[in-house]
Amino acid sequence: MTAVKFNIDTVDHAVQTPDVELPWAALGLKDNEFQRVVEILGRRPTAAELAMYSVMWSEHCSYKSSKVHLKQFGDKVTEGMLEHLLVGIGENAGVVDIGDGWAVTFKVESHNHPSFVEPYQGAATGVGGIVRDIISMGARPVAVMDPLRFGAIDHPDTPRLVHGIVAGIGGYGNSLGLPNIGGEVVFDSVYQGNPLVNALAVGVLRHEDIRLANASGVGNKVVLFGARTGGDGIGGASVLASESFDAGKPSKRPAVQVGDPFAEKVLIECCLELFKASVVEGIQDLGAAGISCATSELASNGDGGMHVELTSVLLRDPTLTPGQILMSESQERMMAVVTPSNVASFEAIMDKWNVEYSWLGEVTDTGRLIIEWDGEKIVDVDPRTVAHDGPVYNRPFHRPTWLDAVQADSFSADRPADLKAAVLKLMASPNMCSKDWVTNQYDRYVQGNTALAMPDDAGVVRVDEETGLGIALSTDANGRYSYLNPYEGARLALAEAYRNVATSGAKPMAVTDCLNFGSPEDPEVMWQFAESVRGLADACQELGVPVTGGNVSLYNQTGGVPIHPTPVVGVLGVFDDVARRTPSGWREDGQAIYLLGTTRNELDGSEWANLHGHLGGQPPAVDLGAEKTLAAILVNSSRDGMIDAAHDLSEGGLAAALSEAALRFGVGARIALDELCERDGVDPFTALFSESQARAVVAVPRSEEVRFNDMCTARNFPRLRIGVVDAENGALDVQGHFVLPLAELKEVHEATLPNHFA
Amino acid sequence: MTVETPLIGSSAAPIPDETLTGIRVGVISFPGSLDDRDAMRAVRIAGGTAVDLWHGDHDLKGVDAVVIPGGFSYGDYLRAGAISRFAPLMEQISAAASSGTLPVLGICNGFQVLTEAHLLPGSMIKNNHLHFLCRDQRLKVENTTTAWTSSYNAGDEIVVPLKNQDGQFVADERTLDELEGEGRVVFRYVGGNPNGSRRDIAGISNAAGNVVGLMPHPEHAVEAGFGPDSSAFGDVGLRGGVDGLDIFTSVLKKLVK
Amino acid sequence: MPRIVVDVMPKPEILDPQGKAIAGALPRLGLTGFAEVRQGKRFELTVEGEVTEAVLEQARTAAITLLSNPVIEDVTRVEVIEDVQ
Amino acid sequence: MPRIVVDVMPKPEILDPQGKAIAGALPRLGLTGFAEVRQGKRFELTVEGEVTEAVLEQARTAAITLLSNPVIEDVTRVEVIEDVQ
Ligand SMILES: Nc1ncnc2c1ncn2[C@@H]1O[C@H](COP(=O)(O)OP(=O)(O)O)[C@@H](O)[C@H]1O
Ligand SMILES: [Mg+2]
Repeated sequence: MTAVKFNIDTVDHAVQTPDVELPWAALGLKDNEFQRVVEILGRRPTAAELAMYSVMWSEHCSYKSSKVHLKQFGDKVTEGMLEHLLVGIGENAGVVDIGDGWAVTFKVESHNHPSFVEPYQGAATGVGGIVRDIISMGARPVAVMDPLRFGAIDHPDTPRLVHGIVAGIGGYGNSLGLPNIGGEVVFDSVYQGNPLVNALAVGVLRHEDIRLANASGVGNKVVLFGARTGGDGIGGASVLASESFDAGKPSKRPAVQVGDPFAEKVLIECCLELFKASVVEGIQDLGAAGISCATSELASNGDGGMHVELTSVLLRDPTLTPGQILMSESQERMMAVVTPSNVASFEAIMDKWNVEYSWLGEVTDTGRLIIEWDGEKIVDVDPRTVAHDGPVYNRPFHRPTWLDAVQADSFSADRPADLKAAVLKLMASPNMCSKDWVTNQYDRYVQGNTALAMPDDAGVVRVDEETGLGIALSTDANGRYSYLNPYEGARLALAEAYRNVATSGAKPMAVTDCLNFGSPEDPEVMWQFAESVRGLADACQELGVPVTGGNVSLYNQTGGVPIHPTPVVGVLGVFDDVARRTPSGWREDGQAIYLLGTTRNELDGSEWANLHGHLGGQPPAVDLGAEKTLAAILVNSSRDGMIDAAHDLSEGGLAAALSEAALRFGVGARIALDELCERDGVDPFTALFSESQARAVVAVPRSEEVRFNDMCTARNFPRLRIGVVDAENGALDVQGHFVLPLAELKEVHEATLPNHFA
Repeated sequence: MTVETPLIGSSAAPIPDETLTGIRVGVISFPGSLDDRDAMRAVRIAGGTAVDLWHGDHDLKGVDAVVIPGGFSYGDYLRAGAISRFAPLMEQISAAASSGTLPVLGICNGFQVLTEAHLLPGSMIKNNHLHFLCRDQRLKVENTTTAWTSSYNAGDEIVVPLKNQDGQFVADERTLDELEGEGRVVFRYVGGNPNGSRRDIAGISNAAGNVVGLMPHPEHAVEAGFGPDSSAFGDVGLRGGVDGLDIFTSVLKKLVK
Repeated sequence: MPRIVVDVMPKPEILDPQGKAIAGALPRLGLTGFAEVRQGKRFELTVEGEVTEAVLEQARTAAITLLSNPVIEDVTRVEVIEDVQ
Repeated sequence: MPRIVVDVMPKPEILDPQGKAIAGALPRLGLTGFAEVRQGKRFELTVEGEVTEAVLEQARTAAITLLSNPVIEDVTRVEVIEDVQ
């Protein structure tokens, strides 16, 4: 193919024309940042170089505001935490050793803004992007999760977002054959103009299959494969329509990317075949910043140099300029490094899967990333300066002035007399209602390894069919807790995800996080961010679970009002045998129901307070020591067959936990609160609605009660027999207070989402 | 009644049967097939030998039966199954299937491929509620003379997962009457029609009974611990439903004879 | 480059769930002038070079073999269109 | 009854996975005359009574608000068609 002839801004041309006005500001670079580029290069950048630096030095790609804080995830790890870590932060996704030669890679990422603009495609391509991260580690993706946040349920714009985003997550994930095993759906008006669409993917691989994003081996070939490159995702960069900056003709570039899940499914299978045949040395997915990112990262992580002919890129739109090709975020593309001797095998696999590819160039040891356009040099940079030496900001931050007043405003509304009505109201509320309307649009069966999924506490997937070795995953965040106290809020998010995983019976092992915040240029938001990272890093250290990777999403605000700080935390746990996983509902008549943990008067930030429009005070106290013991009890009793059901207490407290455990299999229970109220010094309402942490309810077979009690005693952990499973009465009978027929509870619980969206 | 903590795989552990192992069931993969490995697992759990077939090949590898699995072949972009129908291997399958000799089961997308290939009448359109729907679905087995249902008793009900977006079975009234009259409605939805399918039809067969298409997924109800939470044959453990397994044992047993 | 357009509509006797959903939504937007809505597909096939009778014939074949399913759909048009929008 | 037809096509610069899949399948059927395929939608709105300018205006409104997604699609036609097939 002959290249379209542009008035190309070559390196030579840049040297000769130092004074050309460059649109760096329109591309998002700050004055000082542009000056640095000039300093690094010793001349003005070419148009193509400017394109690369501007996208790679953006907040999204360079983490320039968050880097100084994120360092803590590395600084605060102990030897012990690294024990199972095969690949840590910095690669496309972290890799965790789960034993028997198996490893797991997982990561959560945001696609918030695109999903507001075009909900279906935004959410769909969010799934697509995170799945490619997982493939590029050498893994087969095995499941996805989708923590979501929307504005108020009754806002006129909410149905557009809910319908589009849920259909987009499902449309892409279902088409890839990835079971969706969990997530979150939260409604809060702070997310009105900024819905949060976070997507998590997890993959499985053998230790020897780990692939890294580096270009090593001088003379090895660089290949781009998958979808063709179009003008996707470079709408903001239309100033690059003319590479010589003299013609101001408007360019029509799509602001949104359209996903092609079929192409990605084929890409998955084709990559797995490449890995199996050992024909790729290094591999990188193309996400944000497209070829700019892939070439500069591959080169700087490897032998340091790369030589690329850009006209070799297969295009969907032949009018794209070199800068646009470098910036394009077209989906479903991958870049790989292949030794010359493997070229033929590589091509055979591409042909089998009918995947297009083009050889772009080769690895060098010059320390330079050279990109040519039809033989003319348009980029000549040290790839490190593009990929790793971006600006780093120590942005000013300070504690919000309003926080004292908010924290002083504790929830004090009257305790309702009618507890039955209160439970019904809670369980019908937008955040506590059944999420079936959403999750029934997701395939949870495909691949045949799902051992637990919605609505249980964690998603559980078998990894090894022979041994039953498997993993559990949960994602959590509570924006209200984080608003009240970002340090504790982040710790609470980790505590809940950790607890959910342990409740399912898995041993928590590692963490991924997606930090969703407002503008870092607002010192109060920056403080929330700094506190959250500090809290999460501290809590990870205390619980002994390392952060293996994640994502930062800033500027989530509309009209100067930021979202609640929302650090979404995903925890990965491991099972020796998923046969031992614990469901969240009870089924066997006569089994004893125990409450583990202590209940305090902690209603600030709770769902109950939220239902009354109140947000003030301090979130529930965090006791990570207690969380650790609770987790150990849950994991051991699952392994030793001491419990048949377990459900953690989180939003909505005991009332929600009992309701959900009963609704899970439609089996009721008789519950007595007296002893609990007496022991913990709380009234029945508080017993039911407080959101004290480190608690769970479990169902213990009669034959196991002694053993179970002994174990709790040995660990000195508070537990109380609060009731018994009653398979006959079809009700949640809280003795002395109310009898709530499950049919009635189920009806209101399940009606909320269909009423708004069906 | 006391039930132990359910152990995955306990009730589905195949009893090795040498005669069944000799039966080779091919599972065809198209680009975009998703439940192909699951269908192969189901064949193995039922005791047979699963053989993977590639859509682009021209060789049926001497298989005794074929499963066309679920998924979104070619993205289902044009119409579900429309492009796959023209795959090279489909020619062999069509020929053998229409001669009445080769047992062929199309599950979900596979069913759609069979209708597009005119091996089965009718077609599938978008669900009446327009959403993808994943749920555990109760079905009635109405014809137990087909190659794929002989291990059931007429009138048996089963619970298997359903998951699709274009699952609404449609055909003109004459065709529907014909299907009913000839007993070719093999599976019918009970306990609620999930997608608007005419006459609650979930699965049908050709006149010879060797070709069966079914929208829900029996291959996801074959292994205790990974199936639906319920069964029509009584209480089961957590995700213990294996009601779909007999679809696969039916064909193996039939072929042994 | 010249294009051939192929229109495919659901057969009148086949229920069209998408058309029905649209018909239900229109009045909620205050658009009450319509009795029924049907949603079909429109394909544009770009022809490399001239549109000969042979190419048109190919388009007709594509229309009835691949682009439509005769059980549920009718091909309502196969036609060359001008290259203007 | 008279009908108004609304054609909606994916914007030219937007990826059309459906068209791409069809374009890939045509040559396998021996139909090699086409360089590109785009798949769009065709809506037929049946009008109760006469097609007045007001009704046409309603159709235009429907086309840009409900029937198309302006971020990724263009309305390429809103027109009355004869009631013949
Ligand atoms: N968007 C979603 N996608 C998938 N699963 C979801 C989604 N939202 C909620 N769920 C699932 O519904 C169940 C209940 O959610 P939630 O009450 O938030 O769980 P928990 O409080 O245990 O974290 C969980 O199994 C959760 O994974
Ligand atoms: Mg939970």
